[in-house]
Amino acid sequence: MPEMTIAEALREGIREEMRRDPSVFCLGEDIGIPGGFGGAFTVTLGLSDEFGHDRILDTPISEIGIAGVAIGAAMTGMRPIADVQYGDFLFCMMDQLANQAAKMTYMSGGTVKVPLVMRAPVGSTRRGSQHAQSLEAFFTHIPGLKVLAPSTAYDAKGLLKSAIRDDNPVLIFEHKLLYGSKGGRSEKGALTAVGEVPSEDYVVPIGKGVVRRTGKDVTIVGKLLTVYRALEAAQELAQEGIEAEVIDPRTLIPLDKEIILESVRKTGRLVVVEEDNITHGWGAEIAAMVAEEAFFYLDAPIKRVAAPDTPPPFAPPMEAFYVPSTARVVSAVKSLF
Amino acid sequence: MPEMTIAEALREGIREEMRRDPSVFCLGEDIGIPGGFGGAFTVTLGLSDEFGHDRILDTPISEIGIAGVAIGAAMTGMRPIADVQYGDFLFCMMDQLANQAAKMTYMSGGTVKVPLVMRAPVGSTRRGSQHAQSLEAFFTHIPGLKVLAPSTAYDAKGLLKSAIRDDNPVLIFEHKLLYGSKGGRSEKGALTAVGEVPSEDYVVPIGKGVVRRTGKDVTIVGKLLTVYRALEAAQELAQEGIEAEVIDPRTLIPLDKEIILESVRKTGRLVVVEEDNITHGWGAEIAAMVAEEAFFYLDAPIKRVAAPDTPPPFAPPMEAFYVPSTARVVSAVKSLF
Amino acid sequence: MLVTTSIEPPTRAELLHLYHEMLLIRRFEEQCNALFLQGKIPSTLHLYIGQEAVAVGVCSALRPDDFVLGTHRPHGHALAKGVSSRSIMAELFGKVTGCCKAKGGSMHVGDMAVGMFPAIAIVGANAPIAVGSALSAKMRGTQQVTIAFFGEGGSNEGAVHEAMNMAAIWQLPVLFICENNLYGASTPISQVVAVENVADRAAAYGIPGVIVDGNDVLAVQEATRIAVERAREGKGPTLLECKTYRLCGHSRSDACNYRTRDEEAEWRDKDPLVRLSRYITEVAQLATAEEIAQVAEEVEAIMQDAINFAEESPEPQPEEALLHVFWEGN
Amino acid sequence: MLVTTSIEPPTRAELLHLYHEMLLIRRFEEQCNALFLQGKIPSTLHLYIGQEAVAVGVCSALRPDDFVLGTHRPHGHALAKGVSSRSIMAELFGKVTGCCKAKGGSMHVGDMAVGMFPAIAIVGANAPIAVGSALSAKMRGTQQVTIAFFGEGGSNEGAVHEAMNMAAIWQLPVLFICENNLYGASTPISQVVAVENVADRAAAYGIPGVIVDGNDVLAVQEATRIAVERAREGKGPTLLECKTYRLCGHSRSDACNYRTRDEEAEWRDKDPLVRLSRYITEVAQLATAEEIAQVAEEVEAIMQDAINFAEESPEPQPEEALLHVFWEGN
Ligand SMILES: Cc1ncc(C[n+]2csc(CCOP(=O)(O)OP(=O)(O)O)c2C)c(N)n1
Ligand SMILES: Cc1ncc(C[n+]2csc(CCOP(=O)(O)OP(=O)(O)O)c2C)c(N)n1
Ligand SMILES: [Mg+2]
Ligand SMILES: [Mg+2]
Repeated sequence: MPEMTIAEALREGIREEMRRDPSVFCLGEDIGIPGGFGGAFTVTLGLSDEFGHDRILDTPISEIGIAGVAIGAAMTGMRPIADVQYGDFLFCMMDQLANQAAKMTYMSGGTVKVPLVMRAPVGSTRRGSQHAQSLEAFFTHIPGLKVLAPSTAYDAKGLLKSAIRDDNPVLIFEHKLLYGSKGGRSEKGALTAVGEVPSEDYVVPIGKGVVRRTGKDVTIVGKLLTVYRALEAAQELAQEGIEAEVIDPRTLIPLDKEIILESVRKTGRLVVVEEDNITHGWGAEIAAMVAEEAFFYLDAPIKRVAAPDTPPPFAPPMEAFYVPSTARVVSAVKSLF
Repeated sequence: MPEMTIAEALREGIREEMRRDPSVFCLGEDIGIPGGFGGAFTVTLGLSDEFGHDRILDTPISEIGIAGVAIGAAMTGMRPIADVQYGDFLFCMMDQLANQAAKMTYMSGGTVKVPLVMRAPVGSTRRGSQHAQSLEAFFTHIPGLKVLAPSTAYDAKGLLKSAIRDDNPVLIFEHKLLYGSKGGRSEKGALTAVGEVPSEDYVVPIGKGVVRRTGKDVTIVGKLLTVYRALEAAQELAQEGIEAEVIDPRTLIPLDKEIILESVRKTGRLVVVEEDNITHGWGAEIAAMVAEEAFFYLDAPIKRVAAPDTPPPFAPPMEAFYVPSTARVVSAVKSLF
Repeated sequence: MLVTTSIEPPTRAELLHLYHEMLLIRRFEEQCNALFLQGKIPSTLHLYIGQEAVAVGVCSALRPDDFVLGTHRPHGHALAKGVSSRSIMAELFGKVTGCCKAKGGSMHVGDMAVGMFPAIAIVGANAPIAVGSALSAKMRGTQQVTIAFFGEGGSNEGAVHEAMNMAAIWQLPVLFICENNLYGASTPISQVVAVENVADRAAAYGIPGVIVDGNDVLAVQEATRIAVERAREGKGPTLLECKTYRLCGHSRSDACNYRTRDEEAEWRDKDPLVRLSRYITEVAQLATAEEIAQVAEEVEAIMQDAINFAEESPEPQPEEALLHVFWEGN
Repeated sequence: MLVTTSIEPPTRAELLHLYHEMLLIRRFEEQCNALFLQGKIPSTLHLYIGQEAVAVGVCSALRPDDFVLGTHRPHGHALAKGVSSRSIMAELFGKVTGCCKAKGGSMHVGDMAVGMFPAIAIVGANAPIAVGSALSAKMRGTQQVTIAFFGEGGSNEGAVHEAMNMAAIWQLPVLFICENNLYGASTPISQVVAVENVADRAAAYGIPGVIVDGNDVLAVQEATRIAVERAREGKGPTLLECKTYRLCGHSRSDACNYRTRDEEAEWRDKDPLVRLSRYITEVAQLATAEEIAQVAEEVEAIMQDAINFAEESPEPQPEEALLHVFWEGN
């Protein structure tokens, strides 16, 4: 099986789906210009060579327009994959996503569908407050959207393919430090999430989480980059005799609640790790869900490890303080024993 | 002391602050046109007679512009009170609120301030999906914003005055069914939250919750309309011998955690009631916070009563199903015993 | 560019059809108002009275498979595009037989089976979606045209700007129909637009900006035909401004005290229905007053049927609120 | 309307000052590039090389208490408005002495003490904020003018449309300066704007749309002066399009393969610094080549000082991340 970075895996996923289905196309800023960037993180690099500029459609800097165009095309027989250069810009198209895309099927009494995909990079990477946010929690709270967060190359391709074939609006959050983009677009502090990716057609089903490491003492739930932080923490903890189970939900909406509950029923302890601000973050729902549905299995308070309630700061020492570290995960786990 | 509706109390609060401080002004759509509406729910009705159209400034239908103008004015010596006709339209100005207003003080290293107020009506009132949402959870997750949710006339005026005098961006969510607006703007199913409101100057401090009813058996936390649902439920429960303590945080950010924790430490049981969609809603944070900070005091799972994960439906029977009822609060509480 | 009625005169059948369509909208809206006051329509309402010539003029120049995107004031758009009066009325009543199964309500009526998108109540937000629909038609090679209606107030939304620009650079088959009824809620256009005509904004995108008397259904139809032809030929979008007036309140129980009774009277004299019936009977002399009255009777029958249908249809079960958050198939 | 250099010739002191300002920006950006490659600047960078005549031309026509709002490419705007090179460089280094205490970074440099808003990296989002600043100046009666810079790419944002319309209807003292450098990241203007000039869009708002050679600092200054005068007199906003070119990549390590080397060479011949120094020494003959070199030395000293300052300044403590989420006083 070929090894790929996440950027490559996404690119191959788009390529295969575009070959398979003529209604699939991409749109976004700087995604297909010859000599250009192939999107902010190279995901669409080279695709316009094969598919031309009608199907790898470069847009003006008009985020409301990009989202609206994707919705209108999706409602009339196409399957757009829209690209936003940084997740932070989703706020510019929030009305289109929250009030239009997410509600259209519902408001029409189920008579129309909106099969669109929106891809958005998240994560703090020394670019300051407006190019760094993790926005998952804003979108997991909008009924009508599906929300994915792949952390491996295999999942990235498989989930993207599921998203393209899904008849609903699907947001995919991708972490800048996991892309493995090369050259000018390589990122300081990046992890190389290179992995084996089948060349034959496969999908990863939406709504299924995965246990990344088994353990009996504590459950750690992470997503995107924090899956890796959780795994590093688990290794350290193992040396002190604490066996952590690490769960990667992969799909945030719909959530595989059962995989989390099953683990907590076994371990009796839960730590949720995410890069976003702690208060009213994504982790709050995981904690609240478990506090309701597995309360009697819990042996300790539920801990969340997340960014403090500040915008992402620029300078590296402050940014490192902001983004949850492996050490913080370790100490949160230990505080439960 | 005069009795007032919330709409009247807000109007008097604006009037007093505009008299006191010439830098305070209002802007929004249809807020001051003679013969017009005085905003979607009459809050600014008549104010342009006293303050003129420069200080009660009618804007084009341009939500990005309204928010941006408020920010720019706030950063240069004014204290704008911006009005959005329905909270749902906040999504149209989300970038200005989330990326600009909330982050400006931080990104500038604390060298600039953004003393603006944004008022937004929420709640489901037979207008369909795009005029009905409760958006608090989107904004309580944005560091740099303060978020208020007054449920009485006294608090509405007192908190509004605090907000106007605050040097940070403050969002005030107001519930359509609590305004008590009269005439053409009266709402089906409205509660009349008429209350005594002092004529002399007073403020309600930001960050202080209030116990609306004391009880020893269970803590119910509500906000806006659901404070009243909680109180109704408490009355019913009392007849069955369950004494509920009802807490109205009034300020969502910063949250008066201690008032909630103190109550839960006493009662050992928590139910959170809100009108928004349950998953990743505002209640999730309250539950998660208690599951971490008062875990060992809890005698039962934490329950949330909220809307299901659907957009707000139009038809009255479905809307009534969507909006949490008193009966649902009662049965959630009972399930804990 | 000012469009006047084309030289080629419309036939009697065409004229009576246009009158029928316009009267249906008028009567539908008048009935809505009455039914609202009787407490039978639980929804808020933005009525289309006075603007009938716009929706009917535009939609009568379209193919059935063309698309229309309406606004918060969409009953007229929907009826003109062929959504059944039964299913709209049932929707307003909150009945399961409604075109949106009672989930949408007044501001979201639509029926994709006849090319009417669910209407969008966020002012301006339908424009970029219309552009996407037009892009899709171009990609699929169907020559379908898409219409985005919006008000002069809506023309100040950023979404409309982004949409017009994208349509222009890609030369898409979309028409931006601005219904300039002089007010956005209570706000007069003079206070919020600094140019004389909304159509002047076409200059920002290099597309035609056309102004038409929006109370003259034949003029609207003709202007639309020209723009539609351009669009189908791949020559791109048009911004068509229809000057009109709302002969009713902005929404339910609006006393319209922000405008004068004189101004209203002036516009009542330009009532598009009166004008069309006069044109038919007096100018073209293609039908008699009795024949016009005959149309009114037909319309009345349709209306009564729609109301009966709505009244007799069942309400949804409360738990139906849980359905259709995601696509569940046809 | 095309503005050419005014008849009244600038003085020697003025010219040398303009040259000094422009060279400072040029050298600042060149040094940034080098320091980035050396790993001393941790930030991403959008450099202003080639566009110096715009920021300096505009800002030299302002009062110190006027306001400027920059973009994602703000070093030039900030330096021209008088933010100290020390505090900008320290900010880029991520040091506490930075103008944003190392919280902002390259894309948010600013200093309200000299009228420079923290720069805004969301394309187009600064325009409505600039309108608010102008409204505030009008309300406070200060006659301050506010400048919003944005690119030709940014002119397609809805935020810019809403802002220009609001400024127009309220006749506010704000200048919309479009730096048309032909590309938005990799995207050429011809692909995203259907009109010849961004200035043509002024027609949508009934405000003056002015085009100027953005590589001619004197022309930019003159055009700005005219617009500023209008604004201070209460006659409202101007859209001023400065035709220019970025003589560097869009952001760090952009090989610019989306444009031709020929095109770049053409524009290098129009380098605004070379043009100004030629004008000073050859046309106006107000200073010698040696005197120009003298300015360069001064600039070098300032640069070295700024770099030293940044290098020697302390990094923030990690926990300082927690400060300044809310206003903590002066
Ligand atoms: C984004 C947004 N802002 C505000 C509103 C509230 N609103 C509904 S209709 C309306 C006036 C619209 O005016 P115009 O576009 O001229 O259309 P008209 O009502 O005259 O048909 C307003 C302000 C809305 N629905 N959406
Ligand atoms: C809302 C938003 N969309 C996209 C971007 C990413 N982005 C940063 S700069 C840029 C190009 C801007 O082009 P232009 O406005 O012409 O300014 P220039 O870079 O040429 O100075 C883009 C797309 C952004 N920062 N903000
Ligand atoms: Mg109007
Ligand atoms: Mg540019």
